[in-house]
Amino acid sequence: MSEPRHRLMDFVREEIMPHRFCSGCGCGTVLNAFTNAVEGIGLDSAKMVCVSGIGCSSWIPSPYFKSDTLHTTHGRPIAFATGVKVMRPDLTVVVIAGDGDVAGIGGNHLIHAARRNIDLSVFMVNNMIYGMTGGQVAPTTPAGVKTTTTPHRNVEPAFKVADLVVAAGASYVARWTTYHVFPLLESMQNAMSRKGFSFIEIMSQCPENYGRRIGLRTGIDFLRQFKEKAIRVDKARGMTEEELEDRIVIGKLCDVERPEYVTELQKVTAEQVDLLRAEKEKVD
Amino acid sequence: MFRKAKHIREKYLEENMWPSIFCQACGIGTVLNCALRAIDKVKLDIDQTVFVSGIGCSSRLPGYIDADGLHTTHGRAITFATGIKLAKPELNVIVFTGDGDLAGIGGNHFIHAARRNIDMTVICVNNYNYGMTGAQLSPTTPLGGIATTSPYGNIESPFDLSALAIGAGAPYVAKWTTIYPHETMTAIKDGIEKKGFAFIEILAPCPEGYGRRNKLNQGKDNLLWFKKNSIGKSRYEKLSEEEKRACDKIVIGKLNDIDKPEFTAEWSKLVDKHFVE
Amino acid sequence: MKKRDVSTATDSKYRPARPFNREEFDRIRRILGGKVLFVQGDSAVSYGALLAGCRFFAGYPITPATETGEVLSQLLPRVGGVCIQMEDEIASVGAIIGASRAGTKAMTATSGPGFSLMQENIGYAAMTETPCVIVDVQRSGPSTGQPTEGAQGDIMQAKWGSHGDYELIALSPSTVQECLDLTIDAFNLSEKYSIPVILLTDGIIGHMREKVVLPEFDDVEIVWRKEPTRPKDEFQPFTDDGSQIPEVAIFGEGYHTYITGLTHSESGYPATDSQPDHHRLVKRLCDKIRNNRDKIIRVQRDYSDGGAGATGIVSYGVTSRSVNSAVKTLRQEGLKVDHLRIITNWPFPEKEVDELAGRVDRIIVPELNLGQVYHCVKEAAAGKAEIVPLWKTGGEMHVPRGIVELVKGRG
Amino acid sequence: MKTEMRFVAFGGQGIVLAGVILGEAAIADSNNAVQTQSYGPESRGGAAKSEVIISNDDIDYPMVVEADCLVALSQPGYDKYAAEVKPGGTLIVDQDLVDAGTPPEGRAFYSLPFAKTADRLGNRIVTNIVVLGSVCSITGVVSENNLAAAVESNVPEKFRELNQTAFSEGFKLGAEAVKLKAAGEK
Amino acid sequence: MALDENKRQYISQRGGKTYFMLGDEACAYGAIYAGCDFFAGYPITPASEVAELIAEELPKAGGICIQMEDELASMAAIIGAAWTGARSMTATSGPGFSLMQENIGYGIMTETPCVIVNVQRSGPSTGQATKPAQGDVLQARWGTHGDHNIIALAPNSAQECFDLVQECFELADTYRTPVILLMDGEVGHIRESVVMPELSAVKHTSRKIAERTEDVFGGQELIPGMIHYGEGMNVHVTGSTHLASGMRDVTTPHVHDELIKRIYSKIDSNRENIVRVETDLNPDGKARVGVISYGASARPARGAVKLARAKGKNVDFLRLITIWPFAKKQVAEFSKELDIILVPEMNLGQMSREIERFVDSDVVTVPRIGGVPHSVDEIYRVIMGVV
Amino acid sequence: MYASLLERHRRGCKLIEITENLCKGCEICIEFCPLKVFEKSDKLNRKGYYLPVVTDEDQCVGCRLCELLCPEFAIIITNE
Amino acid sequence: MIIRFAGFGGQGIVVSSYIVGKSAVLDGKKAIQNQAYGSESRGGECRGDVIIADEEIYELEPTYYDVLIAMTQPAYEAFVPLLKPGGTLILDKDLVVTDKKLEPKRIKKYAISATDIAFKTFGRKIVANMIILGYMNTLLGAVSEGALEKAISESVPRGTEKMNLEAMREGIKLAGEGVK
Repeated sequence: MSEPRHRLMDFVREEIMPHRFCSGCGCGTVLNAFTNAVEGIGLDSAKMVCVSGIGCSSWIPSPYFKSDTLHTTHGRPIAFATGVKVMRPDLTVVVIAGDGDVAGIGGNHLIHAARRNIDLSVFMVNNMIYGMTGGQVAPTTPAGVKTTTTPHRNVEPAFKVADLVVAAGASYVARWTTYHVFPLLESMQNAMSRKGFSFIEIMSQCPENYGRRIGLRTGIDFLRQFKEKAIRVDKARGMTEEELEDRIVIGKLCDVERPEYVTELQKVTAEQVDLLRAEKEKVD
Repeated sequence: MFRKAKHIREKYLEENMWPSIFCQACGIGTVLNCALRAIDKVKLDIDQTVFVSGIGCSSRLPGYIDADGLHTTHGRAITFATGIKLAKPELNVIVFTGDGDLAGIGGNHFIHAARRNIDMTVICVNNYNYGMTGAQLSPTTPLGGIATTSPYGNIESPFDLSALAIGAGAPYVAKWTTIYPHETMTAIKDGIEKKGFAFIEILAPCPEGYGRRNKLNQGKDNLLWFKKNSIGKSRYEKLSEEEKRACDKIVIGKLNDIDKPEFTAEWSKLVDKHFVE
Repeated sequence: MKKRDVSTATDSKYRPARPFNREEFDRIRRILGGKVLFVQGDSAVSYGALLAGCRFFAGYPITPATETGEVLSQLLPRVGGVCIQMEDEIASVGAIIGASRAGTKAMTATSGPGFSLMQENIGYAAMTETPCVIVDVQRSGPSTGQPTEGAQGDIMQAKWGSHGDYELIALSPSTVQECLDLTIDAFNLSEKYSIPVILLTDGIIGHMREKVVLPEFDDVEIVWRKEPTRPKDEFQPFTDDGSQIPEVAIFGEGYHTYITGLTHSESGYPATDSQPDHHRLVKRLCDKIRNNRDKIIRVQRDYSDGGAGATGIVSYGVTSRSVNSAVKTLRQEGLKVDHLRIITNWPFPEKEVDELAGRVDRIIVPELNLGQVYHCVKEAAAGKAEIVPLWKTGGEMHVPRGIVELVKGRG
Repeated sequence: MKTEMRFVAFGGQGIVLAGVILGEAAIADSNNAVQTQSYGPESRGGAAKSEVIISNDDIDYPMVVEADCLVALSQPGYDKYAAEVKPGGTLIVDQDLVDAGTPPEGRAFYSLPFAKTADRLGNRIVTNIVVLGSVCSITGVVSENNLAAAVESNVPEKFRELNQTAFSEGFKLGAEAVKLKAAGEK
Repeated sequence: MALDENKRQYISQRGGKTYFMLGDEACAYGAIYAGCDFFAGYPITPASEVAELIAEELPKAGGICIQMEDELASMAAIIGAAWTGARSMTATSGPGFSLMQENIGYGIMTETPCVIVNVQRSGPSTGQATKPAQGDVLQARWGTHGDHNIIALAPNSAQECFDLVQECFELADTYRTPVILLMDGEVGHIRESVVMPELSAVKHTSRKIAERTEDVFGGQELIPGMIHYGEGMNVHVTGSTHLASGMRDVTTPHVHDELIKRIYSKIDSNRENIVRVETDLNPDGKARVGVISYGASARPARGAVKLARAKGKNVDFLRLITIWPFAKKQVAEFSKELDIILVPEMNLGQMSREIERFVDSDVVTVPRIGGVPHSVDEIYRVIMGVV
Repeated sequence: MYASLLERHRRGCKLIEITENLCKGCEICIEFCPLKVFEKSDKLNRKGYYLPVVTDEDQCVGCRLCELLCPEFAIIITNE
Repeated sequence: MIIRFAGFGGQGIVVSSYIVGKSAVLDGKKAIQNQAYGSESRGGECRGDVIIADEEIYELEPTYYDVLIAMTQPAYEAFVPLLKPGGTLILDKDLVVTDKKLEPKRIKKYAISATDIAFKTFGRKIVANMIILGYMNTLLGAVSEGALEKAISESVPRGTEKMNLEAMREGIKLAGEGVK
């Protein structure tokens, strides 16, 4: 008997499944939600470019998602994606990478892309750790946690990356968890359909290299915690800093319309080409 | 006792280096002036103070001060400063930087140091462009601003550096312009006294670079522009929601001042706990 | 608002700066536990650093160098030092330079991609003559390549990776014991010559576990930088006292030194328009190493009694192990083989290679790359012997049999 | 006298630690030892290999050329390396995780329930210690005492007892298999 | 790659005239002539003028110029753009070049055609920002980690900045690799006359396109064709070790071995097609002394050779236009009859080391650092000292 | 959206299939199925993971939460 | 012919040398123009060199000059010793005090009040360089007048062509008077 075929296998490089994520890892769920989102809004994956950096979640598009893929150096996917988007504005360019990649080594590209409002969708899988290299402290690791490079305890506070991106000037920012898959999926669809820089921070689990250090040994433990700790952004607005400590604020954090970078860039070019043509006609 | 009687210039400046390379009416000198007076006011031990900078006009400042100075690579001043502070926590570390150095090439170090909350004072002279290399577009150039690499007007939204610092977690953030030197000085003083990462953004004129290309030719035009286009935080907060939305002025003042655990202090605790005799 | 109170830090046991003595050394040995250990190369590097007096580490995770940072993050707080994970490798080198200038022996560890990122600030360390140690645990490149596989592909980069003319020192260990010993050497050389020193290990040694014997205090030399001898107001940070190596003043001790990566005069202040100042500075940066090459360079000679028909082999790092094994086999079969093992990769032991070239007909240079040291051997041998490269990439070591076959002319 | 040991498994099965413990025991036996490993980028489920060379002489080349003993806890690992075992050498596999087909001739072959034994003891994580116990009793490459001591010093305090049990269970498992084999050969 | 309508319009309006311009500017115009669609850069002396002129002119030719947040990002962006089919370029100087090293390695590993202009200045570190040097010659070859090969050209006049940048684009597309234009602050910052030809004189070759995604990174070809993004071919590009299909395989030794050796040899085995030198041999062939130089140093060197010949001395002269791959055959040939080779260069003897490997003659560096190029007289005196 | 999906699937009939060689035994489906349709089996797959098994398919309303939560694409829900 | 313009940033030094170079190219000659300035944008030391020749130019940064135009005291002091014997020195006499000891032998010296005239006649100090250009070219005939006019009108900011050309002609006039 041949094995049943998943309807979304059309969107993944089926020949290399099963994927190599650890058991219970959130990256698989994100890949699942992402393919659902692409299918849901009827995006042609032939007109997509997925860009990623180095790290476990960078494997979601590279190699698993089946589209043109650019698997880049550590921390630089947004910079590479900028080159792609600027030259091919007709393609949907999606960056999927981890917290260490996007907000650690690549933090500068993140805030600058947000400021420019370039039409990229950045989905940051935040598992609060450097998973691929074996569990080092990440800029998103909460204070007090023991990791391989903070064996005694982490003395640095964690980045609230989505909030930082709001401060940097992004036009669409949301935060979800791998438990909230339906709204996550919807949010991804929004992000990919709109113009401008959109950023979704996806709180995700790494049972292997993070969970076992904080007593959450399985994916299930994490999902339970996400369910408990999550609080909708509208509710959170009325709460104090202390009350929000240790909670995960989920939902859409910002959604504003601003001129999009590539569109503006092309306007400049079109104007200058026309001016030059006019100059020639004048001479003629 | 004798030193006290001296003019601020004789007291702190490296006499062989002054006068500076700064152009006429450049705001960087004013910032240095304010900073030195703030240092004098808090009676900072200059022997126990290191000035760190990156590359750019404002990064030349440590060279003019008669104290330990580290003039580093472009955008990386904060990382060198981090090393100094952690290796010798009793030192006062003051970073002079510009908008391009701090938030352009060095943006990542900036947000991470703010997050980490390492005890240092970062004084950023924001002059809206890369002055030293010849007035290129910077991440703070206003929309429509002309720079040599945006000859047709800037189309990128600029950073609000102070907002970014707050967003990244900096406990002390203030923004002023050189037209308000007393407030600038006070802000720097507060920043030095703050235990933690203190960020002071100072909008300053660059008449030769940005000014010349944007009809703010003279330093004073630039200063007046800052005066006209800024609004104090307390006044801003009194505006109604609607007025706030309509207000396109730059909000200046002390923008953030909270207390949170500081890195070297936390590390000190950690060492005390795990130290092996 | 909470005001600053620096006393908390000074009251603490958190005190990363110098000095260093027998008690401190013995305390480290005690913390490391036991005299004979079975550890990875990466760990041995960390142990060596602690014994050498390193009290500051800044790094960023990267396979296969991560373990060094992990081990030091465990141990540094126990000895009152600091370990910080920075936001990237550029920041890591920045931080260790800052720490070194503040009077602490400092180190970072990385692998190829991170090493590429560090190049700008390595140039800064060379230009400002700041002592520091950079460990490059080489892996297969270019680019991300094979993260978990060892290689020797960054040898030339170690010397030529940053722009402009400069010299630095690079050492290649070939056993886990040497990872420890050469790390101590690296710190010593770095302090002695005020220069960044690169320890070029690789993914194979870095991840390999072997027996390590911790040295006694009397067995090792621990060097500290040359401190100012002149009064504070006369002190200039880049004065050449004839040794070409400047005295290093530490921040916060009242010397008011100004350090810049721009071309500077002896006072440390920029002299970017002066051709003579630039020439004098850069020439001295290079000469302080070139003129001391005999004190810096270390090789290991395993020579036959010479004569016609001998084959020479030049090797370094992990590859030397394959060669050692092959040499034993070849000698058992009655062949004459001279093995020169390079420990100091930079400055390159040209004289020693030249001497070998005079003894043999041809020199085989096995490396885990596409012929990098081969170039240097060829240059140094100046046509005296035929130079045969033996390439290998892909993450596996040279198999001794391959070398044996090549020497016997069947490879 | 030089013995080359190779362990193959999926990442997460603890064979790297097994190699380390074996090497430490060898050092305690006053031999030299080198341990190396290779694994893919994933933390779990990728191919993993751990090699130990034990010798009373200097060890120059640190890689296994021809294994004296292969321990396989995964099918791909077994398929790849089974043929590379020296004639007269030993193959040890997990009976649930590896389908050995026809094992190569001229080598001693053992198929034992390591994972199931660990599950029975209450934690899959001790599979590697069960394996070590069996390896010790089957090959005798290191002394039982030193190996047991090395196990003890490499596991967390609170799991010490569990690991000791796992080691002795493994040792027994191996010893019985050797006895059985000897009986069968007779 | 055929020029698009906008660029044709631009060239037809600007071409066919002689201009007086900076080497940096000539380089920027040359890029437009080469059909550069995309430029990403970051301000740095003495390369800023390239970016500034491109920002001004490239939009008029329908191209796009952006200033990124740093040099790492600039290098990344041009690689991204190249995979959409664009001809792309960045320009920098020493410190920025050091920062780009990691992503240059990425460009080599992924075989991405693009052009990097390095207007060399006095280093190491920040050094003398406004002063010229040739100190990055070996860095260009060895700056990124791992085994690789590189193509680099060195112009010696503003005109050559214009010409060679076009050649760089051609080489990049032909060999599918990043190509470096190693200018120096001297040629970058001198103004000279530059002839910009008519549109009809501009020739471009097209980038090779593969038929199957499986062959984009190898297959049977030494230099495989590309497939651009947006064609529905699901191209997978990674800097990790990969199969011909682009799929990552980071553990199989022979996969890495074959990939790296192919990438290495596509330049190595085409050395003779790539390398260009210019020789000026002593008219009666009696020279025992030769001078080898490149870039700005080659100008005073050539002047000195002429001066020496005018005094009746026999001297041969060779100028390296291609710096990497090294012109080993040409240099070996050139050196045959020579006892001594002088190498004037604006560093402490980087190219001399390379030359030494391939010749039996004595190689003597004539170094010059500190931001002022050799004078004709200085080299002339060295020549007279050895003839 | 969540509600509409639920509604849409509630109407059709469904079939739950588990792809054995993809499953890594994380048990998320077992834990988070609102109607507890799955249970852990004692069957090891070749990678050594215990597979989930459907105990009561009639309970399933086809909300597809398990399908979406599954990190492995190992669960397929068919609606006809 | 090797000409050095030297002064402070903001005096139009670099653009003057550019214009001379460009004129030479318009005349069909070979020309190289080169500049050096400090880190500051305005007020720092600054110089612009032009080499004009009929043949290929090998010397990129010559040590000695045929002509020096000195617009400030430091520029005069630094560069006048580098004039070739018999060379030409042109200076702004209100800004430079000469010192015989520094000067090489047999040089031809010309001093005019370019900045002063520029301000008084045109209301803009900045056109002093154009006066100097006209003056210098009349003395030396370095480039053709037509080429110089063309180069000036193509090199100055739009809308200021007329004023700059007039200033240049003022320089020619001055030279005419001086030579007479």
